[in-house]
Amino acid sequence: MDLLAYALQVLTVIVAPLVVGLAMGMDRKITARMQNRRGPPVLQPFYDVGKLLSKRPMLLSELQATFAGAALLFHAAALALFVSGSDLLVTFFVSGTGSVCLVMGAFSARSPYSFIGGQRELLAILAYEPVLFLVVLSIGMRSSFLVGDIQGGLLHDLPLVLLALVPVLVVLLEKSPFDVPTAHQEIISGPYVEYSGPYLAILEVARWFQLAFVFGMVTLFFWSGDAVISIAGKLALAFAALFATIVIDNASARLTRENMVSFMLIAGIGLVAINLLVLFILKGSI
Amino acid sequence: MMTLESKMRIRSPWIMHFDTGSCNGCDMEVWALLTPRYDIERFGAMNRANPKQADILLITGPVTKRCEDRLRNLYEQTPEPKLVIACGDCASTGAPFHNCYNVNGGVDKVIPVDVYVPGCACRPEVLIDALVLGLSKWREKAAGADKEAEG
Amino acid sequence: MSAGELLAVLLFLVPMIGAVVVLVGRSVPVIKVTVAAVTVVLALSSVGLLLVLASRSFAPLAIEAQALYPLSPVLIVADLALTALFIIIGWRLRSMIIAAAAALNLALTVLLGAWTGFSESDPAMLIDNLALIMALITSLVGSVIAIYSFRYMREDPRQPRFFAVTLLFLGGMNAAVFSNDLLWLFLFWDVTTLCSFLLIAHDGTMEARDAARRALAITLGGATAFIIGAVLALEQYGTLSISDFPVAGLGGLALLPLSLLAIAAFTKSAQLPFQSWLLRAMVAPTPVSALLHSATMVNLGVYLLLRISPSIVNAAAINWLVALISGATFLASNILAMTQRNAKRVLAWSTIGNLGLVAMCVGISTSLAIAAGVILLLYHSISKALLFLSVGAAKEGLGSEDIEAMEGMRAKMPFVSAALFIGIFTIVLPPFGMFASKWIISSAALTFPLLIFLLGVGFASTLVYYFKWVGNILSAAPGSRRVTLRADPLPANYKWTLGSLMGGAIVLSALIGPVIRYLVQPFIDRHFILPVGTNDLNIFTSSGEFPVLVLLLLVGLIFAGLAIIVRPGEEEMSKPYASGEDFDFESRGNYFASEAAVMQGIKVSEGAGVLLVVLLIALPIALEVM
Amino acid sequence: MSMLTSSIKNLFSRPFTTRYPKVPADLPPGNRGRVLYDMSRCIFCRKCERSCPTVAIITDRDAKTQTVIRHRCIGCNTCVEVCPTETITMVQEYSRPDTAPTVNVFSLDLPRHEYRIEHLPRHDGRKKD
Amino acid sequence: MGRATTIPFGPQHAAFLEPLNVTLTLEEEKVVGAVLNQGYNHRGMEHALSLDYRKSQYISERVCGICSFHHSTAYCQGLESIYGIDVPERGRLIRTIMMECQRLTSHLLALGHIAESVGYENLFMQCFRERELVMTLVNRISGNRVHYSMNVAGGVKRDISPEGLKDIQATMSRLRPRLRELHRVFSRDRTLSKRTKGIGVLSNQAAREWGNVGPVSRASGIPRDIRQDGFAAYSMVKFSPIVREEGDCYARMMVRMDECLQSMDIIEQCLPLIKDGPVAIQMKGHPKGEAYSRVEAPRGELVYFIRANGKTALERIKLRTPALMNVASLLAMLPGCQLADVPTITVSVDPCICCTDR
Ligand code: SF4
Ligand code: SF4
Ligand code: SF4
Ligand code: SF4
Ligand code: SF4
Ligand code: SF4
Ligand code: SF4
Repeated sequence: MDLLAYALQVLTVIVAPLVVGLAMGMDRKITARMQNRRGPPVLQPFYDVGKLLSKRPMLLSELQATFAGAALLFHAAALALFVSGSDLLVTFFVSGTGSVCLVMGAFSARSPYSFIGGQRELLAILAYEPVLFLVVLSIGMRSSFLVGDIQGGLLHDLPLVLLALVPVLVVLLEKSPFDVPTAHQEIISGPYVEYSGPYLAILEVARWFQLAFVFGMVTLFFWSGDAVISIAGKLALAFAALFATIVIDNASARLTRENMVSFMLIAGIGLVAINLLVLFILKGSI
Repeated sequence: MMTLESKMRIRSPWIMHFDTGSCNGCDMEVWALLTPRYDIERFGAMNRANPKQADILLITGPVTKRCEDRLRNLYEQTPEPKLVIACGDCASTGAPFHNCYNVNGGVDKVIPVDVYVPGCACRPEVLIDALVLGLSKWREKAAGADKEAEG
Repeated sequence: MSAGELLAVLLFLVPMIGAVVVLVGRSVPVIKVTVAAVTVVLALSSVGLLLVLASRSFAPLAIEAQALYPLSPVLIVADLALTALFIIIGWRLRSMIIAAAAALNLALTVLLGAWTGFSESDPAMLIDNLALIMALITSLVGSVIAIYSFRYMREDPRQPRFFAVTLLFLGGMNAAVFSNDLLWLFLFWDVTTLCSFLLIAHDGTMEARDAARRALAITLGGATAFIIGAVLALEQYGTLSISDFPVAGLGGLALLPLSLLAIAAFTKSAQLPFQSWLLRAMVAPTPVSALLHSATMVNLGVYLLLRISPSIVNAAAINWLVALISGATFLASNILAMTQRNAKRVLAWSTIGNLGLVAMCVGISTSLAIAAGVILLLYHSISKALLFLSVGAAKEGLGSEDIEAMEGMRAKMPFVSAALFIGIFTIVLPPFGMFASKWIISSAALTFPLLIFLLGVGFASTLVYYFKWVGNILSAAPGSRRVTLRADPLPANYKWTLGSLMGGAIVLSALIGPVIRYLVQPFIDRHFILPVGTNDLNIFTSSGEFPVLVLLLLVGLIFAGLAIIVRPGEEEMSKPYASGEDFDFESRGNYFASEAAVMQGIKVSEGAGVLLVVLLIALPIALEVM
Repeated sequence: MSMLTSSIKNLFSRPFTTRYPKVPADLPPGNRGRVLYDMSRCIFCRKCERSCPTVAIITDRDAKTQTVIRHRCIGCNTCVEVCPTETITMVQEYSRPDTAPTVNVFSLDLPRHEYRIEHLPRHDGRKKD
Repeated sequence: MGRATTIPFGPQHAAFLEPLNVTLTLEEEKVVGAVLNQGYNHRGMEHALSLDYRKSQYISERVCGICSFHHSTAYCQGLESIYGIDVPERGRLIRTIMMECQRLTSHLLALGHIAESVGYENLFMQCFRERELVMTLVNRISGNRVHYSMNVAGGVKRDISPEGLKDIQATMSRLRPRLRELHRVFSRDRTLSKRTKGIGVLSNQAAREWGNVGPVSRASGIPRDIRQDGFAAYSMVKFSPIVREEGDCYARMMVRMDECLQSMDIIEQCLPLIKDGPVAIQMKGHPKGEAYSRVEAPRGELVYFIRANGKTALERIKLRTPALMNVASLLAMLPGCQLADVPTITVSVDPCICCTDR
């Protein structure tokens, strides 16, 4: 492989989660401003992670730590696969494995809120994985599963599919109305309850990797021959998606787990189905 | 020169609030801290409501006999390094409830306290002062540790 | 007789002979020796067969009826005798349906015999790669289950009966997959039906007998569809030899034999609306469940579908119905599996779902899909056997098969827990074999967009029901440290059987490249062009690529590495957070639906199944009429 | 939906948040912050000590000091009201947090309105009168 | 092996401001049983209150910081009726204004808390932003944000200056459009309605049986508001109790929201009525006799019973606080709901543990 391209890929895998961390900081800042407060510095997520890393570890069970690490590594592997242009479907499944590791970590600590959080996280997976799966398959259908081969036309052909990603992002970003698994006022922070210090930091970074992958999927929808336009467009698209979730977060209460699953499945599947149907009618083939 | 670690720590104090039998006055002021007017998220603070993820315990109330064990539990579940801030007169000395038979009279009767906040109720501004004081205590500690490490 | 032919005959004859020996010998040592000997023969012969086929670069091995001379005259007699036996059983069970179906079968068999002049079509047996894969599954997985049963059934007073039937089952299964002639196939099809009936009824309780009766009624009904299909096939295609079925230009009534054979397959594989027997069969001892779900019985149904897939694939009028029935089965069973609290029932629904996936592959009708189906079938058998046997071992330790009873099992029975983990991991998570086939199916389903919606929800539900189970196992008391596998007081028998299946599942996953290239590809290539490529490291399709080994290494490294690195000190352990209280929490599963809602769900999906099955029969007739 | 518009409106308007501690707290006149003694006026009649509902005042006639335990004073203003010589005033500025409970010791030796801050022994024994 | 599992909810919990423990028995996430554990906040206030009647108005405020003024009013009214005197009109009007201000802060807190309990962070923030306006107002008037220390037996000890009255008027005018906006959100927001409508229904019958008081009872269709009895200056203003029939969380929320607007009305009615004059009269001698005093605190009827025997120490003082009545009725509302609704339902009765446990 071209050494430069390789180096670039490695760099992307390292930088992408950092960008997501920054986006999380912006998210908190924008959220605060929408609530008419000042909000934290934009670099806050990094301070948080740094702080957590410096705390004394505390655990209920060894497996918690193992699964936290596994979640991080799987999400990182997913991102690496994504960046290296390999199969999107495989990437998606690897990333899903990372999510499952979080669930197992939550279960391996026998503690009431952690356990309920694990159950709810599973339901969240039930809610968003099918939608993500459909998005991936739609992309594969229109273009290719190989990330490296995906080119333009997606935004034009699959606008509703892109829209279906927004509720998925709402779940992944733990925002209302679908922050059911981590519901602060109900189960404190769900699967994360028993995580503290460095292990929580690991999970947080894992989440950045996961989000980097999902936002990466959002960016796939924009493509242009010109590298500069392409990158600018991709970033704009990702930011637009983030902004949409923030607005939704600030204008809604948390719904229940039943609401979450049914809404996600009906809306997500519906959007993808309508999109494919229209495409089929317009183009005669999918 | 402070280590990066302690810098981060000062910028990200996550709090947990526990009411050990207060009159609610100070609790409301703790909540006021989180809301637009005082917004301690400015300082990177976040209400985690979970001892395992907290750095700073904001304790209100004179610690009733029944809350004693719970307070101790929560304290033990908070990983080091941690700060305990006794919010309000009753958490500091139990004063308003000094005639009550069922109180311990202050958080420091049960767990070590780092910062005592006067006031009944303690105004949000005072709580912010307390936070700053607590963090500077951390900073000093960190600086001391650095010096030791150098020396 | 060539070596290949000999091995093939050994594969089905030796178990049958073993069965007789067991019945005659009756004492436990005799049983053990016999069964052990048979399993050794099975294992050696199946591997031998693999080598023989490999040496002829996987050209199918045809066995003429002549070569089976002493056997073939017995064929019709045995066929008739067996159906007659079913009539008697039906009579004694006071089940008119069974008796009537058996009687119909008898009549039709006689008719068929008369029609062909009691002579078989050639080749009577055809051993291609599909049959080879099935024989490998039956012989190897079946052997492990039989050995496992030594211990599991040790206190059972009816061991001779159990082991005899088990051996007969294995033999019948092997013979069935080798059969090319529909009459041969019908005989062994009925043998498996009989064996499953006997095994399900093994405990002799009312419940067991009810379940056995239900199983018999449904599978015999399926056999009726089978034999009618055979009659029609002879009428339409002029042959009873599956390998001679036309693969193109089918339409109208010519589709009916395929429809009927597909329905027969659905009954065997417990697809909607015929799934009820398999769930009730859970009353049987665990090895029986394992046998039914992984090594024998249900595999036979989808095997038949795969076998006739070259014809179905080109029968555009019905293949989408097959896809829909099995797709609906896949979705419904995975959703229903989420509502189950009994581990075996969860596994049963999961089996139904996975077989649905295999059948769906036939329905999707691309070579890619069919390849995926074969791979799925192979890997599913191993993982499912592992899971069932683990549940059995867990039951011995815990006294219950409920998921809830397994709370915190990782601290009490680490070995079994590990076996369950690996079983579940290999079923749902990348990069194990089942997963690889799911990956191929996802790509394949692109040609049938309706299915991707079913797949998406189905896959996610799979995660939910398996991992909430895993969750219960993991939820061990706070502060519990990692326990070594050796600490498990599990009997050696279980350790070995479970261990070999675990090893098999992982090693075969790593070898998926060669498995596809040498085992699956030759079968597909005979009928289709396979667009799956492998280069040992990766498998790839026209639109994607799956780096198997890289991922496998990754997963291995992640878990092994973390297991070694993560060694938190004693001082890091703390109490669980319970709002400040000291609280002893017991975890309970989530089942999302009340019993009534589950019943409702089953009814609805069965209704849909009936509708689709009726359509499957009606469509060819309608096409003919129009 | 109105939350949506108000969110967007808030996003582009000035935050409501104070700048405290960068800018001083906005304390209204008449805020009951803490008590201050003008010891030149005190006649040590001990009315203040007796009327304090939380026993925050210790009057020492011999040493001619008034000690106010800051972390006990609830700012009820009673002492101000009962003092016959207007020795005590309530100031706007509140007392600050400290790392230990502290007392303000007012004494005749100190200039007007000045006080010493001393640490209260931990676990101050004054639980019941 | 049963299907149900038990989890603790509180005493330290994100949804609760105060230590309350509800031990929930869950079937999956459905609550099938709830046990209330109280007493975390029991300090022994009734004992403390009875030690010196002259100091007790300050202690009574500390029974609770949210409706501190109502507590001291109830206490002072009790003493006043033992002495048999009438508070001057200006004093009564000031008490009324302060009580209504406190009702505003309390209800805005409760509303924000409900919003928070359903994870509607932004709405929570907005409630507290508007609440800060009232908090700073009462700080300007009384000198403290929480404990006003204005009440004494016989009236109030701190007068409101003419500028103060203008300040109140100005704040009310500023607050009114904002609260109308909040009212719109609370009544119309779809996700919020989804989480509150039909949740935690307390029928009229049940509300009577459990003896609910205040907004909780009014949300279940019981038109009872102690303010109509006309203590303080309530006989001088016009208002009628706000009653809803649904009895669910939504109704309880909306009753509070409407009462916020009503409180502003009452305050604005009071302002022009204030005439120059004394704000208190002096009491002579130690109290002797017994009295029963009621006020309508933000959470409902608050009752003080005082028996004095002519000494500094009261013979007996007994509180019957509103939250005590309302918290108990949780036992009627929680079983059958979802775990997700537990915080909402609990918060919707506005549990105040400090006075429940005293
Ligand atoms: S210090 Fe005062 S306001 Fe604060 S909780 Fe104690 S009594 Fe209430
Ligand atoms: S009441 Fe006034 S004069 Fe008397 S002791 Fe106190 S400060 Fe001095
Ligand atoms: S203001 Fe009240 S509490 Fe403070 S010292 Fe004076 S009397 Fe005591
Ligand atoms: S009635 Fe309540 S507050 Fe009074 S003494 Fe008894 S327990 Fe304490
Ligand atoms: S109900 Fe009780 S605790 Fe609640 S605000 Fe009123 S007095 Fe305070
Ligand atoms: S007299 Fe009343 S307050 Fe005292 S102990 Fe008995 S019940 Fe409790
Ligand atoms: S607790 Fe109070 S309100 Fe309830 S019955 Fe007893 S006296 Fe009556």
